[in-house]
Amino acid sequence: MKKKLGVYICHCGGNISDYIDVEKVRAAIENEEGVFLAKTTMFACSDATQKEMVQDIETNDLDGLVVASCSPKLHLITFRAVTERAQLNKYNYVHANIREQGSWAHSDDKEGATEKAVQLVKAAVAKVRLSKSLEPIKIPSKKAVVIIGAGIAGMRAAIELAHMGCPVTLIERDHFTGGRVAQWDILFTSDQTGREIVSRLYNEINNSKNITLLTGAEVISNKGSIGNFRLQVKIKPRYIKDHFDDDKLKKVIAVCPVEVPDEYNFNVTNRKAIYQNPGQYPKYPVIDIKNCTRCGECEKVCDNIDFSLKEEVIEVEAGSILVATGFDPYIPQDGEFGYNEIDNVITLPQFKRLIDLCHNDLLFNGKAIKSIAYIYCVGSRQSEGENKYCSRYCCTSAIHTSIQVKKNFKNVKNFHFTRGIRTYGKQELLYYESQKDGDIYLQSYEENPLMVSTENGKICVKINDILTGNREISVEPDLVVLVTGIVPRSDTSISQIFKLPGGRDRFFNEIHPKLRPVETVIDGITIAGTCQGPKNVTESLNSGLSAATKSFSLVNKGELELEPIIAEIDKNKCTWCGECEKACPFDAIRMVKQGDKDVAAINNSVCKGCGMCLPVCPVNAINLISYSDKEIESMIDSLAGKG
Amino acid sequence: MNRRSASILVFSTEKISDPAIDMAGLLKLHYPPTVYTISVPCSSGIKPRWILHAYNKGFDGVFIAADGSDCTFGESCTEKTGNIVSKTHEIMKEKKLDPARLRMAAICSVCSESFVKQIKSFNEYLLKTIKS
Amino acid sequence: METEKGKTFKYLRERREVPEKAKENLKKYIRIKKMILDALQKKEMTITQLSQELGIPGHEVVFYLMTMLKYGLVKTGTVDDMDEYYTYKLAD
Amino acid sequence: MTAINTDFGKDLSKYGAFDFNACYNCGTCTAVCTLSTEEDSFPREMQRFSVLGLEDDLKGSLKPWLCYYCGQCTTYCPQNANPGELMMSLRRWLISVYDWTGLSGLLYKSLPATTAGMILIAAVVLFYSFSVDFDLSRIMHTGHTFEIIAIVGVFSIILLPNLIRMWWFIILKPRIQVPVINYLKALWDLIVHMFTQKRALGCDDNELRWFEHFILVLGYLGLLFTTVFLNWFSSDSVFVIVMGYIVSIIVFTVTLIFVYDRIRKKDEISKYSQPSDWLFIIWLTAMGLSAFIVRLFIDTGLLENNKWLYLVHLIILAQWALIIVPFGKWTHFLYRSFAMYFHRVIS
Amino acid sequence: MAGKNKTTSFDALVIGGGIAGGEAALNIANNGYKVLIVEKDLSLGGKMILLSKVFPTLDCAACITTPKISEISRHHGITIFTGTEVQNIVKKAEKHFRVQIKKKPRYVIEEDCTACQLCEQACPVVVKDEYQYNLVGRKAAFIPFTIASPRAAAIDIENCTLCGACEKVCPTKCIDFTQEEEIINIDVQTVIAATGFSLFDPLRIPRYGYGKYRNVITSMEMERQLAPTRPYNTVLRPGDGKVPDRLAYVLCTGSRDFTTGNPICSQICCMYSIKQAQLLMGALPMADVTIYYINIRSFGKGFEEFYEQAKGMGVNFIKGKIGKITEKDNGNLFLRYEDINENKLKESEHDMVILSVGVLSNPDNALFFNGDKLWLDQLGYINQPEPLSSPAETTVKGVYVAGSAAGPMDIPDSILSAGAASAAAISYIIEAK
Repeated sequence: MKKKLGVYICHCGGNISDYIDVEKVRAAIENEEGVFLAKTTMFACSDATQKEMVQDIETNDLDGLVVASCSPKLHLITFRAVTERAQLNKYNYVHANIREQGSWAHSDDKEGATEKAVQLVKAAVAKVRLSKSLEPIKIPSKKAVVIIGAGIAGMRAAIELAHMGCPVTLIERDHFTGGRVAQWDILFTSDQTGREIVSRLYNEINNSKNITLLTGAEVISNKGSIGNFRLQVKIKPRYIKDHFDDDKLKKVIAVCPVEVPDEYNFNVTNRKAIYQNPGQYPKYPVIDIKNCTRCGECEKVCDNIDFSLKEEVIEVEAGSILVATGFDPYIPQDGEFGYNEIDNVITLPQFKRLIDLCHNDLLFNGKAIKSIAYIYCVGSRQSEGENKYCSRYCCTSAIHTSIQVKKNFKNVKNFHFTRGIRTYGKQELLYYESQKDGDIYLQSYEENPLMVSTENGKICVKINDILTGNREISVEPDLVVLVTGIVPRSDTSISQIFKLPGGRDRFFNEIHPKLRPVETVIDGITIAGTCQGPKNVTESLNSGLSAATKSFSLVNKGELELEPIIAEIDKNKCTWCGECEKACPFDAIRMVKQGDKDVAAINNSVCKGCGMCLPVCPVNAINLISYSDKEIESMIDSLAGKG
Repeated sequence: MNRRSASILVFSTEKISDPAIDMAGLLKLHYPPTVYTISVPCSSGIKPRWILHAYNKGFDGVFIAADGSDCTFGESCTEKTGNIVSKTHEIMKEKKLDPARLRMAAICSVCSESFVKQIKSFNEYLLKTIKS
Repeated sequence: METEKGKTFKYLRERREVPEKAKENLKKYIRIKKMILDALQKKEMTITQLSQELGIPGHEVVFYLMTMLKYGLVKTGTVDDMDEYYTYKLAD
Repeated sequence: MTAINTDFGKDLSKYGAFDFNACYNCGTCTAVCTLSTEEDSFPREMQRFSVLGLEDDLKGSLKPWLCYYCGQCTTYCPQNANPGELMMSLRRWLISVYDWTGLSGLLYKSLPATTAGMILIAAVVLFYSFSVDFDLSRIMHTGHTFEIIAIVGVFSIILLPNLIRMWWFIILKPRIQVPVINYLKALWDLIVHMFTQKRALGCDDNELRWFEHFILVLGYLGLLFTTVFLNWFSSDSVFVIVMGYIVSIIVFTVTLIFVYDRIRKKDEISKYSQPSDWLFIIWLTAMGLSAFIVRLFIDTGLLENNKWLYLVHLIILAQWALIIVPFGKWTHFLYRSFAMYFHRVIS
Repeated sequence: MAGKNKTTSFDALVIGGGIAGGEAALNIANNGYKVLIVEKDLSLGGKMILLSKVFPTLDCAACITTPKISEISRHHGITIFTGTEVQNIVKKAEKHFRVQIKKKPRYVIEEDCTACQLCEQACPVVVKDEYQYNLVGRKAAFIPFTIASPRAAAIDIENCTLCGACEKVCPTKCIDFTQEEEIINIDVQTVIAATGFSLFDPLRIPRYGYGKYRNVITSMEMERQLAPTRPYNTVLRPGDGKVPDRLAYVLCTGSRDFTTGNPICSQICCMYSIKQAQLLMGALPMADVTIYYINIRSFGKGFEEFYEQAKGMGVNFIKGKIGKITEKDNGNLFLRYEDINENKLKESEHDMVILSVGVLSNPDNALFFNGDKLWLDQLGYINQPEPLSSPAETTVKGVYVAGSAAGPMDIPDSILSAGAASAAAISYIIEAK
């Protein structure tokens, strides 16, 4: 039992003290058992107050610290660090949340809030009285990072990690690298093409000793955790033995009788069952075994084909995992602005592929396209649907594309049906260029959506244009381009394997958008690129590189410190029934011999401290460190006002 | 006894439901100030004896803000938390305690509104039973 | 040569002219501070009332009064019925 | 339902408008315009109609005439979309719309056509003079008769029908119901605006411009009156002679100031000049100046030996009367006054 | 600190101690390198530390910034010079930059100061407090602001009358007028430019009346009025101390505007204005808040939802840019604009107007490399030659850009950009030649 406790109650510059009478709280707890000093402070987190705490602990030889302030999610680590600087073990610190669960939640009831704060602080004091000094569990961390997804963010992160001297395994589910960027032609802002960038990155990856690239590879399960992830990776064969040259490839493609929609071109063209697009890397064709009819024609003209190749599963180890799984383009529902119902209604990704494939004339279904209507915010900012968010990149992308169209093809007219253009930052200059060049912009609100219909065989787009006094304006374009947004990957296998939580928008959630934007609640896993939320290329790169730095610092030292909050077996009480072993999701409990008796034992580096084994023990022989019966029950006593 | 609100002990979880309760505060979604939270790593690690201890010490109700399917420790969490609740309900029946004084709901990390709704209805129920 | 601690301002005063601007600034503050304190001695007043009584533009009253509030010379009184203007009074 | 016509913008740019497509519809132009009101908000609406090519709406609109080109909109336009110049171009375009002959449009858009017309008129004058053996008194007599015929002819054949067309576009076609009495009530406004361009006073910092215009109109009408009705060149009345001198001096001095401004390009109004603008002010200057010198030569007895001087004057006069007055910038003066009149009639 | 000063070589130099510079420094130092942060101002934290709350989470900015700042200032691998400017950088060779910095005298011995504020109380001088954006006064002996780091006093020598009052009361005798400017030469392997941005000065748009009409303020001034350490303890009109009840936001003040020389969008104004509107609705429950906009740019994660939330709370959004502002006798303001939805010129009356001023590049960017190879773009931001593959790279190998020194950016983007810069810097140090 501790006797010299320090308690600090924070005003939070009014955030707390406007609703909670912090002086009253202080007065109420200063005579609690063990409380040596109790103070209020304007900002507990400020440097000066932290210094003061260190001094107080050192001069008074305090053995426990309580800070009542905001949520522990913000400052638990801050104040633990304070105790450490004062040579006090950090587990002798207990945090009381009197802002998020105090002043703010009860700003309608100042007295009640103050009363609650008193109880919360008393409970914290009760807990710290019983707290024990703990030392972190040190585990080795394998100096290797697995990156899932070889899109632009993943590839760039891999290269940076390799530069830092860290071995990387880059796992790509597709047979080719580059993700979405490999599909784009000229990009904003440097006017490089997506393929140029991807080929450059690919060559760097190929030449790097530190990077192992696995394509056609899928993570199917994970057996480890931070410092020592062990991933099972299934690698699908390409059914090709060796690389072969372009001439041979042409021949093989020519003889293949199968034609299926080409997803690289978002299905605006077809491809054969053996395929490799010019901009795709590795330059190594693949046989689409699902659609292959095994007719054997290809084998006749080429001896590099080998249908006997088998799927294999390998294990990859790493200290940290960087998830960069990218996005799916939104696919409009049938009939959404005429999609799939009216001819010549396509999505922006399809259109971008189309203009890349057209050379002298802009043709779609054999007809020349002279006027184009772009419909914005398709699948984003939905008032009815579930995608409430803005997809961020589409305004700029559509405008940039429309400028390219005008540059590449003569006499094309662009009509933009928008919900307010969002070319933020320097991208505004593109919007200016496009307008000055004569593109027409119209705008409507979500309450009054525009209509796409056909009249006498022509497409007609009607809008109540708020820029023209809400007048109904119509255009008869040759082609309608739906500017579709970004949606999270429909394949959720990665989030299931790693238990990565998503946000309201269903993208992966970071811990904190400002403090820790690439880290997740799962220790050791960072996220980068569009799997975290819509981003353009530069932004994806920034987040990929940020995630690379964070993952690097997790594995760089070869050792990690883990929280010592794990389960503890009272071996005297334990009678080994095996219930706890069954309950543990991490395989952390084994039976061991204790003298002549079988008892349970905890594997410290595997135990995550979830506590699932606690309630199943029939003899109550398990306690979670820091959440022992004594601690919890004394907190309940204090909260009930009967402490 | 004429009380404005019942005393409720909430078991929240550090990574999932506690952030939601924090966010309820952030959004100034009010609920009775006699609702106290103890946060634990995972809702499937709550011992029935803690719950019973709370009734002994005078709490009107206990609310488990469970991880639900979002649990970072595995899918079995929902089921295991459910088991704890049913086990406790049985003990409560034996001890002649109204089982409805223990409630559980899955509270996701952004389910602030649902948390407040749950708590308010629980509070109303408890007030009614206290008075009667 | 070591200058005596606690008197180093003299060292700099020998080397550096005090800018006229700084001197005038000080005088103005002292003058307005006195005016405001004298006025508030009589009764609690709003900024508009102070401005009218002292003939100082409203924004200057705001500036100096709020500075005095910051340094604890005055404190906020009550707000009027329309919730528009606070009165200010001398600190105890 | 309205269809977009993107070709309209290209056509309009031939009347001088440029970069108006850059507009992102923030409304700054309307908000800084001192003449814009809740009932008549411009220039953004005009800008928008022009971008979309809503010709019918533009044809029936008086808003281009409500603008006096102070240039604030252009100065403050965040996109450099030049609303002031667009309004000016719309006025030129509207003149071509009102003009049943179609010549206005041709002359505005094509400098070669204008030059050809000018040369043709000069040639006719010279040919006629040649045919009468350069007999000065006969030429002067014909010149005077021509003036009278030109005024009556241009007005009745071209300007009056055009005004009727303007009325049709603005009141009849959109089926605006107007009590007849309004036409009478508004007549005073017509006269006031014709002489004073009173509304320009609403433009910021523009009192001098209003005064210049007022003096110029007085001078111009005075010159017309003196030469045509008082037959200045043949008059012996000292009063008439002196008055002629005064009015012609007014005309060429004020217009010289205009020329100077256009060369200097300091104010928004004089920054961008179309050929039609140059023609108007140069010919007006030349007219005042040549009339002045002709009379001076008459009074000093030099004209007999300098017949070419009168020929130059006559050529300028004929070009003025047959091209600039019916089809050129002169008509702004007329249509603007009538625009104010119709505006009053409607409201 | 005195001990640290002797070190003349570091692995990395970070110019600018704002949130981006701080994040970059931490990332680098956490991997075992020695980092020097040079900050021009008297405190770390840049613009962020002065904000009220941050969008879209409404966390209080101080609560996010201060822990990060204390982590930085306590880090063993990080040395901090505040009140210091970089004067010149010369690249001698790969991984060798010679940097000349100028340390201005604080006239206070930083490590002896306990921030007791006795000197501040004793000082007779009152001048405008730049950290409160001139809304209130401060002394000539002052602590920059409550949560400043380092939390130590400084003497504003330009306004000091050298009366000596501060020295007399200082309990630790840490005031020292004999301090002089120091020029220090430092060798580093790599440089990160995190010089941040500057704010548009609305005096450049006279028709908005800023400076003339006292109740027209900038968004940063409102930010201070809403911050926990706010100068008035509530929101007041600076003209006459009235509690405002009809407030207007003028978006795109100095952004998307060729006439002010800044044609680009500042990226943050829409969101900070919406945030302030939400905070104002909380602080002044009876107040009407209207936001006049051209386009609302709520493009980031959670932004659109935040915008919808503001609409739900009753914030008025009117599409139309303010053309001009005129003042009534009672200090109220008339705003003239075209309501685009109704296609009509309108005038509205408000009792306080907040100009949502845009972001400009930091004019200091041009200075460091004295005509050397560090290119700036046309708007004065640090040029990124490889935005599509290595966004942190600049035209000088070994020099990386972090945060809004490269262009307008919100806080999350700045932090990500700082992450990218630190990654590039670390691999530059590690990589063999």
